[in-house]
Amino acid sequence: MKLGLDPAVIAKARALAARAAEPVIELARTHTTVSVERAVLRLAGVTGADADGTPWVNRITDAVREQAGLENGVALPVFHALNEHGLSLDDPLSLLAARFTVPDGERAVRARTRARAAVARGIATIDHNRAERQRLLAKHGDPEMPWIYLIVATGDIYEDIPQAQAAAREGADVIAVIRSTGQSLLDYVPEGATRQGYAGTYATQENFRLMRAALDEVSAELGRYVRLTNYASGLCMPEIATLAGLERLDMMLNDCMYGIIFRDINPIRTFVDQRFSRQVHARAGIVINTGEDNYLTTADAVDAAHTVIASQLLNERFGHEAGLADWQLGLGHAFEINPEIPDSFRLELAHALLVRELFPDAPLKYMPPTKHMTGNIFAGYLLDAFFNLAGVLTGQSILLIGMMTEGIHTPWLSDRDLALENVRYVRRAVGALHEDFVPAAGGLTVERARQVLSETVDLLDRVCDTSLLTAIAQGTFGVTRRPPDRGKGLDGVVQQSGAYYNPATHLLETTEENA
Amino acid sequence: MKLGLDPAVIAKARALAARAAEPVIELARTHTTVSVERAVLRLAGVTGADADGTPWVNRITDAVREQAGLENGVALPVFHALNEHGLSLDDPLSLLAARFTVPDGERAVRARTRARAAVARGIATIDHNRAERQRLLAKHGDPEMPWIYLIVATGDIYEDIPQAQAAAREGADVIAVIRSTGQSLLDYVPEGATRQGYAGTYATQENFRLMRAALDEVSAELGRYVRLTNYASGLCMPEIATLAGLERLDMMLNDCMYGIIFRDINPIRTFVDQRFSRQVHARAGIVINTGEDNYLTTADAVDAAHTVIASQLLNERFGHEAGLADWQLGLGHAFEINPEIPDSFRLELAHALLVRELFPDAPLKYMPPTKHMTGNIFAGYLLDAFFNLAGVLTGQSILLIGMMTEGIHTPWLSDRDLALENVRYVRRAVGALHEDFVPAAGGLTVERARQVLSETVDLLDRVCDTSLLTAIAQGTFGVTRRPPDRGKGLDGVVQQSGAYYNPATHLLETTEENA
Amino acid sequence: MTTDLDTIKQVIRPYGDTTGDGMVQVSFTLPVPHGPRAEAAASQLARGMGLDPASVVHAKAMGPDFTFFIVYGRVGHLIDYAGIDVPEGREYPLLTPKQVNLAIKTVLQRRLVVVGACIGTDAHTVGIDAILNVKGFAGEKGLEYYREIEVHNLGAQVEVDALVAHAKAVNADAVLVSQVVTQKGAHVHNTKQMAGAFTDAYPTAVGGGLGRPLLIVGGPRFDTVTPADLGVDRIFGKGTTPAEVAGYIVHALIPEWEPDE
Amino acid sequence: MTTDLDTIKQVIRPYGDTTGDGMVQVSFTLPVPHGPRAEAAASQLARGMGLDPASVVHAKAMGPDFTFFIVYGRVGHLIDYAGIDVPEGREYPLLTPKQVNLAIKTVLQRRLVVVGACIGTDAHTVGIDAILNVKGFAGEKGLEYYREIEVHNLGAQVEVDALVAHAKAVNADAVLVSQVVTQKGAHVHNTKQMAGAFTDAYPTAVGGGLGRPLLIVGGPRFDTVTPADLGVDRIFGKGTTPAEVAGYIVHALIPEWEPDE
Ligand code: B12
Ligand code: B12
Ligand SMILES: Cc1ncc(COP(=O)(O)O)c(C=O)c1O
Ligand SMILES: Cc1ncc(COP(=O)(O)O)c(C=O)c1O
Repeated sequence: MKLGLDPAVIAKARALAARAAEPVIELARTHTTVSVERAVLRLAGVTGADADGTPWVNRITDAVREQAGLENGVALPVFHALNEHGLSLDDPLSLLAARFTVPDGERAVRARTRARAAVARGIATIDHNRAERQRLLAKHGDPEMPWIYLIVATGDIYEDIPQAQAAAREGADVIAVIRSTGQSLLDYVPEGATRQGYAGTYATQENFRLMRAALDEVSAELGRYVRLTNYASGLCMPEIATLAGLERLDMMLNDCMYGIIFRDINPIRTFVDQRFSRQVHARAGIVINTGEDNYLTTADAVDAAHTVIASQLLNERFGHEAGLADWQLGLGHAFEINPEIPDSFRLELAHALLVRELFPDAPLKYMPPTKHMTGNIFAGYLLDAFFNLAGVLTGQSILLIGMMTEGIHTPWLSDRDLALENVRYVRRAVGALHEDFVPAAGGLTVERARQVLSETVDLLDRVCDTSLLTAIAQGTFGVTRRPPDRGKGLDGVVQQSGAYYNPATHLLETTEENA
Repeated sequence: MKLGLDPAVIAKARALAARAAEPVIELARTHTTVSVERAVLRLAGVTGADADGTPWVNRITDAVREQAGLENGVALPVFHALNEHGLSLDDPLSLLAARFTVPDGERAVRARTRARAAVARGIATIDHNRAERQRLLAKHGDPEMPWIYLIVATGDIYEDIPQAQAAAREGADVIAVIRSTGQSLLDYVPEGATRQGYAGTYATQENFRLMRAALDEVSAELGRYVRLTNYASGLCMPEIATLAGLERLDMMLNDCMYGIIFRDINPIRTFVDQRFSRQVHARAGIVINTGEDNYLTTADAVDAAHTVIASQLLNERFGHEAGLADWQLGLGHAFEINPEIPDSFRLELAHALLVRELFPDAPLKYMPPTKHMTGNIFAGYLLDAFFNLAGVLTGQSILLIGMMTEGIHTPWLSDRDLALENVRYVRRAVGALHEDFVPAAGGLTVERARQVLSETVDLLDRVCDTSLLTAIAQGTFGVTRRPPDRGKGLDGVVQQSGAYYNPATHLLETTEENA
Repeated sequence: MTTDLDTIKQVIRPYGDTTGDGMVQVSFTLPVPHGPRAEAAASQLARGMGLDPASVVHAKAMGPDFTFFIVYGRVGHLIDYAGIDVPEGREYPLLTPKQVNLAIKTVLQRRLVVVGACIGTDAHTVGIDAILNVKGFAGEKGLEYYREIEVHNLGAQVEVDALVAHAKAVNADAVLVSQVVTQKGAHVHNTKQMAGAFTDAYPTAVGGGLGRPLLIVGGPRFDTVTPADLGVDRIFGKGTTPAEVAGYIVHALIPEWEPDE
Repeated sequence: MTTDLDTIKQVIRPYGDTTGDGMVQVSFTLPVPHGPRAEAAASQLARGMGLDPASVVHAKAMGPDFTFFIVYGRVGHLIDYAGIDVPEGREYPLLTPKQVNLAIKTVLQRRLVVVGACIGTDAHTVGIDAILNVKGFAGEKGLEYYREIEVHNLGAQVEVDALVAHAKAVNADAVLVSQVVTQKGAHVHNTKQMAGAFTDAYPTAVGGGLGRPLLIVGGPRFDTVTPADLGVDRIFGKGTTPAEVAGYIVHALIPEWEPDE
């Protein structure tokens, strides 16, 4: 520990974060959302879409809601209907023909048992995928950290695949397929392989499958398991988390507040969805990546440094509560200080080292400069090099590799190749230089870290007083105001009844099997 | 002192260097060269050239040599002839019509007195320029170190000037006008403003004057004194050193062995010339830059690291003997380790810090990567950034700014501008990071520095045994063999007679006035 | 300095290190495996772009199917610099918030209504917020700070129909739209769609401020199109400041007004 | 992989992130002050090079008189990849030193004489030394290491006349010349002058090895010219290894010889 932080202060920060999170966790425990319910159906084995491309899970959930309400969950009405009419989930049309009611007594028990069994099969697939990942990691080998994380974003899965494979061959350990700009606001998950996305490719079960298969292929070729990442975010967070588990994705962007702040999604909707998603991720052995880096694109990286730490502590708390282990908490932060200011690099080192020392067991995700990247690709290449250097000097776990063209376009093949040359040089040239990096006691590095930590404690203190929802409404994070009664997807939130039944949460909360 | 080097070992290295240098100094004391004698005439006020462009100093020196021999120097025969025929130096043609003989008795005394007075006027000009530099430094301000050193090399002094001014405006503290490829082998100094050089611009008194005036102009504009550098190197080293003093250049590339190794100039010629040049530089308050960096372009930067240190100790010794103060010894070294090898940056830090700690009072000149710069301008920009970082972290004094196009062409205006953006970012971003750079005891950095120092001692030991000239003949420096009886310009070397008289050395050695 | 340059330098060429040398740098990827043939293809392309001689200084295989190239060379192209009619810079004076407020108050005699949004799926609000929010940009306060301007900032990912509806509802004088995502021409496509919707919604309009709101679009990468191409009244690019926008709005909607010094 | 690519991809375009998108990057300096007009000039040049659309993503004033630009854009140029006749790679087999020595011994029945130098004012000997010195290059020993080759390395800054004289004096079979400095076309100029001098010195010669020594030139930046342009027999570029040179010399001077495996 190079910063000599005061353990008492750290403990205090954690305690405050837990207190601030508690009411929100209670909210999440007592509510459900259309997407949570659709995720249950996906786990139970419902797949596919109707002729207009509306997924059956949406059709069914909407029908249930209309006819029986969602406060009891979809499981009971749906499986009751199956029982009554002797149907199976492979035949959604006939199911939709049926009328949905909430069973009681003996019929409720039968419905519950069948639902539980169906969902258990889905979870079994997730468990199997987790085991399969372990097998492949053992077989192909697990790259040592920092992992090199690269983005592909052509909008066309069939262009993404060769680019992802090329990136892997050039040294990428993790491939993220970013999503089409609009997807996070879609209240359904598109179906099938897609070729038309804007600035990203749609997250679909089939696209997940295709890319994972392509990466398994290169993993074998390279003798190094290449991880796949996508975004459990937006209105379908729970379903995408589920699909990630079903298709053996390895990491997922998943934040407790990103959707609220950057997609104007309703806060309560988001908090309910993220809890379920994280329970699934926990079970799937997926590493989540949180999105604190984004705050620094709308707020100033120096002024708002403490909001990043506060948010990480909240994400940690929500994650633990949902069953995630420390090794699954890829807390995010970023190298976003204005390069024009004095000591910018030293301040970055202070921030990065602070995060490292606060979360020693978390696979930290360090994001490259974006906000201050301009059309000057040479300046960009330089800034990315110093990001790489900061990452290596402070022992970050996952490095998202910056592109010199960040200020211009989504990455080109050659941008990615040059970016990899950049980080390869830095890692090779610098070696164990961190040995020689010893922040001077009382020096700028140490003092800055101390200051940010104490500002964090003060902030969390205030949050506890006013409540987290109020703090969000006041624009505490990313200087963006998001009141709890506004935002997209609020109508998809439903308060649970006493009889609410969700076989998935039930199974996930009881039979936790986490490393 | 971060490396904890053993003072006894350092002292031993210096003692060995002094011993190795001694016989060569003796050689230089007892010989003269055509260029030394021409320099005397220039100090005495001879300027201009004949119709074919042959400088009068060459015509006169050749005539003297032919008619009276050079072993007594040019001063006596020339001023004797002036006395005899009542001529002045403004009329070289009539002088050349006269017959040169070596005077004796009373006439020798008269010749000597007049020669001494004439040369004293030249030295007075040099003294005046030195004072003028001090005045302008006080007036415009002296930039703090590290000084940013930039090269212009268009071949046309009138293109060089705007480029130099542009570079100064963008932050250059020192401008070097590199010379046309062929000049170092010319046994005369061209005259006038020149527009046709290959990969460099001819060093002429007029070009010196034009560029110094242009830089004085921007210095005033910028409120920062911008230094001018050229090359006291090649066959005319003593004359160019003299012209530098007469035109108020501020630094000069001047090495005891560069010409031998990289221009195949005869070793004895070089050693005689460099001693006189350095006496002039000492008087002119000029900072010299030595050329050890060049060794690493023909030898490997790791294997040959100790040859750089050995050469620096020799340059230091020769410099001190010639009257240079520590603040005038811009010892050269370079960032030339193959970027493909592991720990390359850490090794560079070890080398750079070693030099810094061995020569705490010398204005070290740190040279950027050249050998491993390729056509990949992005990789080049990155490597230059790490060079800049090493320079700042190890407290180098003068940074020659690397060009991303080093592997392609001589610098373009935009290359230079981007290079300055690079170093400006690094300096600003890193600030006082050197505080946090504390090489771990027993770590790679410290151990490597120790190793190089001890290899240096062993090498100097061997050099003392075999003599420096033999070592050079065996290819010790820059893996290039240069025997003492070979190489260009040997015929210009003359052993001094007992009656040898050189008013310049005489004045310079007696009336030293060094800060 | 500028002026005499303009008059002197009728015709210019790129400048490497000597006037008239015409030197440029180019880089690109070709979808072919690296080898002598690929390098030949690279020079062929460079020559096609007018580089002659063209020197392929760097070629790197990116996997088995692609090669990256860096080429330096001399282009013959001449630029008739004097002939370029400068793209209309600012065709109106910059005003202080005080002047803007005065203009609106004096002439309109009511607050001027502005509606802003990121349309389509674009969620990049930093740019439009920089123009609208009190906080502003580059030290200038945003339009919300102007007493006489009423700002409705609808935020991100606003549907065009919703935008039109809102503009009508509040009687917008000007509609400010931001587009930052340009992949697959999204910014151009969305802007045209928006302009079209306003034309349909205001069939009798004869122009910006004449029967329909002034349509202003902004974003960092609109430099390849003209307002006419898009069907809007004005485009603002990278580095725009709020005062430039306010000044334009007054100029466009209250042309008669003269700021008295 | 290579082969079917060649057959499939008849016509190719630059590749940014999508097949056929034609995207390239360009940078250059214009000798004009920064401003809207300069940016317009930059796009004009880019369009002249075939970029359409052309987006000026970066413009930076370098002092009052110059501006640096970075431009991205799409070029329409098509490359007829299949149509490119691959520049003759190695038209001869690589031989081991053993084979080379054997060839010389068997056919010439005397040592083969090679003279090398950097001519003109060029002092860059690392390249020629890499080919000639025992130490060699990239793990291969240089020609001095070949028992049957007699090497005269004259070093740097050798006058052409001195080179010719030396070649005659030692009856050189091949003359190897290095040119690294290319500024103002120095390398081309010096090489032509050298070739000319040999033609004059061997008036009756009909070619390399036929009445005059084989003329070989090398250096990193000869990719813009052909041997014919220069009047030499062969050019070697960046990354050349000694074995490539030895193999070529045998091939050119002892064509009849067949290495038996
Ligand atoms: C900040 C940022 C984000 C933030 C946005 C936060 C927010 N609330 O705005 C977050 C992290 C959420 C984000 C997300 C994404 N982003 Co983003 N993002 C950026 C980034 C880093 C900076 C943009 C910015 O804020 N610039 C600062 C502002 C002040 O400048 P500006 O927008 O140009 O605005 C100025 C002028 O243009 C003008 N102006 C702009 N609009 C208007 C409007 C009017 C009316 C007027 C008068 C003037 C005006 O005035 C402003 C002030 O001068 C850029 C990269 C970069 N360095 O540019 C990428 C970038 C814009 N993002 C990009 C992408 C692809 C995305 C994603 C789609 C990626 C993904 N698939 O997940 C997502 C999804 C977002 C979505 N649905 O649209 C790409 C766009 C590529 C392209 N050219 O198409 C970029 C270029 C990065 C890259 N190279 O890939 N992003
Ligand atoms: C090393 C070096 C020097 C050393 C040379 C030491 C020596 N004894 O050779 C020193 C420090 C002395 C030096 C000095 C100068 N240099 Co210098 N130097 C370089 C440098 C860094 C590396 C060159 C090198 O050694 N490459 C490694 C060798 C192995 O590669 P190569 O030469 O290409 O050779 C290979 C092939 O080309 C081929 N080959 C080459 N020759 C031959 C010949 C034959 C017959 C064959 C078959 C093959 C062959 O085979 C070789 C092995 O694969 C380059 C920059 C760079 N990174 O390229 C600048 C560079 C070449 N130098 C340059 C300049 C301008 C100079 C100076 C003139 C500057 C000055 N005015 O002071 C001086 C003066 C030298 C002179 N009079 O010529 C410029 C040339 C610009 C241009 N394109 O015109 C360069 C490009 C740097 C720059 N960007 O400004 N330099
Ligand atoms: C945590 C998190 N979620 C999601 C996303 C992607 O946004 P969207 O949900 O619109 O795909 C990001 C963007 O970087 C992110 O950081
Ligand atoms: C010490 C020294 N002298 C001189 C020169 C320049 O060479 P030339 O003398 O050929 O101009 C250099 C080249 O870098 C050098 O380092």
